[in-house]
Amino acid sequence: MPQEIEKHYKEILKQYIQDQNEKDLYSGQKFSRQFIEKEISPEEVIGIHKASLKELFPEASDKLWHSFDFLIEMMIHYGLALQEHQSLIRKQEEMEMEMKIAAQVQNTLLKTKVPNFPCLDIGFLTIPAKQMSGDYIYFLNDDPNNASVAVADVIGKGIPAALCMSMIKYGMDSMQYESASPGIVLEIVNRIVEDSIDDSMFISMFYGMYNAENSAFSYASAGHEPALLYRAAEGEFVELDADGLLLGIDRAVHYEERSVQLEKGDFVAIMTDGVTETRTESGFIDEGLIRDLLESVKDKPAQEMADTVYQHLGELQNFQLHDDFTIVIFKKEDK
Amino acid sequence: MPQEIEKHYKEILKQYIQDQNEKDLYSGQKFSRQFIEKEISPEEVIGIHKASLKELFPEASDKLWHSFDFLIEMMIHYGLALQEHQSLIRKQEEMEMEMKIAAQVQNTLLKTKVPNFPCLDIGFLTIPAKQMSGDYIYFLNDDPNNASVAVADVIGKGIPAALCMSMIKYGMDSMQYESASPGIVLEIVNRIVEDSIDDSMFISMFYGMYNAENSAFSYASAGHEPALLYRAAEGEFVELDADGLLLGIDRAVHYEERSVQLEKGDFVAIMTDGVTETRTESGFIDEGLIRDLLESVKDKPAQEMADTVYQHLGELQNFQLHDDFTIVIFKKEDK
Amino acid sequence: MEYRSSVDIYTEWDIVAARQLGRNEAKKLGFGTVDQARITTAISELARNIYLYAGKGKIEITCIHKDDTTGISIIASDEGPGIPDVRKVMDDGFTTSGGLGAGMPGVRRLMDEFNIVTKRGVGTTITAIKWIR
Amino acid sequence: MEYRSSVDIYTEWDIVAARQLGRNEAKKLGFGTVDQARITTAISELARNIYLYAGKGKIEITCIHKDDTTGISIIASDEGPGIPDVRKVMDDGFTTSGGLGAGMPGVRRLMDEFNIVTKRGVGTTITAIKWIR
Ligand SMILES: [Mn+2]
Ligand SMILES: [Mn+2]
Ligand SMILES: [Mn+2]
Ligand SMILES: [Mn+2]
Repeated sequence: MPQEIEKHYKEILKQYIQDQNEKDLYSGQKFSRQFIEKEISPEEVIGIHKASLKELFPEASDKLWHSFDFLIEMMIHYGLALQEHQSLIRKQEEMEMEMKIAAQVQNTLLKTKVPNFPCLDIGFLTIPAKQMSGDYIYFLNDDPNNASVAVADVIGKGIPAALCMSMIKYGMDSMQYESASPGIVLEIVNRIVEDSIDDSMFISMFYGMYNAENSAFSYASAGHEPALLYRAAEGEFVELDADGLLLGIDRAVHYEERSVQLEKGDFVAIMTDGVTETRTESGFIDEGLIRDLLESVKDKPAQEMADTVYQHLGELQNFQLHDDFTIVIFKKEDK
Repeated sequence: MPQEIEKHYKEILKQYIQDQNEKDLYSGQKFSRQFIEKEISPEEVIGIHKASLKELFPEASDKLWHSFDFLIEMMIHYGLALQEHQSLIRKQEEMEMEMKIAAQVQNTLLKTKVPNFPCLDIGFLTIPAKQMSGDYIYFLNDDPNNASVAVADVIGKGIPAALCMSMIKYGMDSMQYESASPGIVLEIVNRIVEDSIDDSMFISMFYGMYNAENSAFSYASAGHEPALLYRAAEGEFVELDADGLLLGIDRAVHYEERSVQLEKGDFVAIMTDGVTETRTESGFIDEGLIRDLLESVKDKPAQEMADTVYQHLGELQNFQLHDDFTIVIFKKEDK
Repeated sequence: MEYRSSVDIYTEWDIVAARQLGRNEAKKLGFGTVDQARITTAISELARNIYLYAGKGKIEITCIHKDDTTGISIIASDEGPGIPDVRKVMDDGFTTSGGLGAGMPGVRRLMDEFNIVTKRGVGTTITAIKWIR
Repeated sequence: MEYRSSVDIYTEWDIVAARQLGRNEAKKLGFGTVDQARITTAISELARNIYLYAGKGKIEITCIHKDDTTGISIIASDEGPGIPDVRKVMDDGFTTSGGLGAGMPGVRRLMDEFNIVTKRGVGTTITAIKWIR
């Protein structure tokens, strides 16, 4: 085969030398792409070029051929860089494939079951910025009267964050039958995190628990974004925040617990900073935008509310998210 | 600057054409490396070469110069591939950095404490083939008389495997105070795995437990490589294997449990297939090789034994592992 | 002085015609041999793209000026299906971008400025500029 | 017929001597110009490695035979500090391996066979072979 290539090369070259036709350059360049695909290195091209010229200019001086030997020598490292490139592309493609599988594994590992309550409409959505998510939603339905949700955000994205998430999941799993209150849950998770991960990783978490008997929504926060409570009667938003450090900083943190009463039509929106700190080309979005968006769809089902927020904020940034985007909505319905 | 490069190039080339000295080729090649670093593309090199020759051979025919135009055209795609390479290297380095952090997170998440027994010498070693490991060693010392170890291998490597490992870890953690026997441990872990991961992921696991009171080593295996028991008195190896499916296939698997008595100088080597199926350029290694290696260092401390096996098998494959490489040695010592 | 001329792309031979036009203009403007070859290759890739994915379109070559420098501008336009995912097409080193160093990332590298406007079902216009150094 | 000769590497000029020796042998054995340049580059990289990291060492060039084919074998040995992490040195595309296409991955690519034995505090021996096609 190399011989055939050499022959073909010589023909095009000869043609071109004769009449300098653009067509020959086009054919030559198309041919050169095949060279690259066949992993023929640039020094080999120079070698072929030299051999072709030797036939075309038999009378040329030895000095000219020496100059080609020099050029071949100059091309060797270019050839090596190219081979390295080909190996790197393979590596990169493998890596992409691996990330795809990892994202699937993450999805299966972290799957959570949404509580089904007649008086509570739940909507949620979590979109990773890269392949792997560092945001996490965990639903707990440990007691027939309690619907709980943990929304967590690992500071950092990608694979390292995803690994941390699996730890949170197993921490939460271990509390499945304990009916613990929000402050206690965060204290336990904080200890697990503090024990298992190194000091450079922090996690913010909001934990909310709705009790169907008394319609109370109690919550605690580990340095997480405040949630938004919408008061249907007043048509106003209230921020839900509570004192508490990020998870994984200090083993002995106490988490404040608060509680609000939900009335018909009220809803709580728990988000991560990927939502509230949406960045567009002209900077961060206005704080009021999310409230306006939520209010404009307050009479729709909770899932549609969450979808609308993503649809609008996603569009603002051409759907090229800078951070994982997570939103959970608990909306009190008619009994 | 390009002008200076051109001048320098012409000088070396002229020198070489005059006396074909190896020294000039060496200088030229060193120079060409700078070219690549400065992102000078191969077509530019041909351009410089042509310009230099024009000065050195002013009398040459136009046809020769046309041939160089053709060569430049042939080199353009090589130049593009090279630029692409430079951008890909940058991307790759970012990815590597992320993987490095992820590997650290994994290490911290999966850390395990080696039991310290006066009558048992423990050596172990686990080397990932890629940055993230899909092999896992977990030591348990739940009872002052029991030193246990789980050696697991996720089928698959890299990030997806690493995510699964964190699940194993939390499964094992939950058994920390239960003093369960090997068969029971595998049954519990099997159920956790079956619940949490999708059907395309399987895990092999060997679980061994040494009891210091009666010197019994009991074990069970979930489709894992047989361990090797060395009988010091006979100077012979025995394979330790037990019936049991891979983890994550069937929720109801029963794991057979077996037991052997360890005498002074006996040792058990638990490995993953990354060790036993070491691939060299000429195929898989001979089965006897690992036994010979282990026997040759049987009187050394357990850690040195493990290190020796890695040193030898690593060398055979130029330390480019095809699979994660894990070995644990339990060696009975004088009381 | 503004100069403009164009080649319609229907067949593979039109690619050669567009190359020839571009090379002539680049030469006239005073680009060196290597840059001539680069500009021609960029035209070649753009024309090939039209030929392969839009079926037909046009390559326009314009001589342009900014401050004291002169440049050549290539506009490749078609009324084809549009590019569904521009990010993918501009991504390096994957088969989607045409393989090793070719395709749109290649054009961007060969030229100094690069801009792409595409709309589904309406078509694509790519503008690429190279300045004389 | 076995042929063997060697060059001690102390100074940068010894790198040139090793190259010269390798090129002569490769030429004698009938390697083409491009392969001569590749073999010489491999020797250059190996000798440079000795010069830079071990301080001193040796390059041996041997003519070898297997079945009906003839080849050239390069053995680079030193009593330097050894390579702490061979995997890193053999890894592609990173500064540790000498940057773009150079270093040990380069040598492996330039030759047909490649083997490295290194021990901390004892030294390193690298063997690289190329066969005539
Ligand atoms: Mn995050
Ligand atoms: Mn975030
Ligand atoms: Mn594995
Ligand atoms: Mn394995």
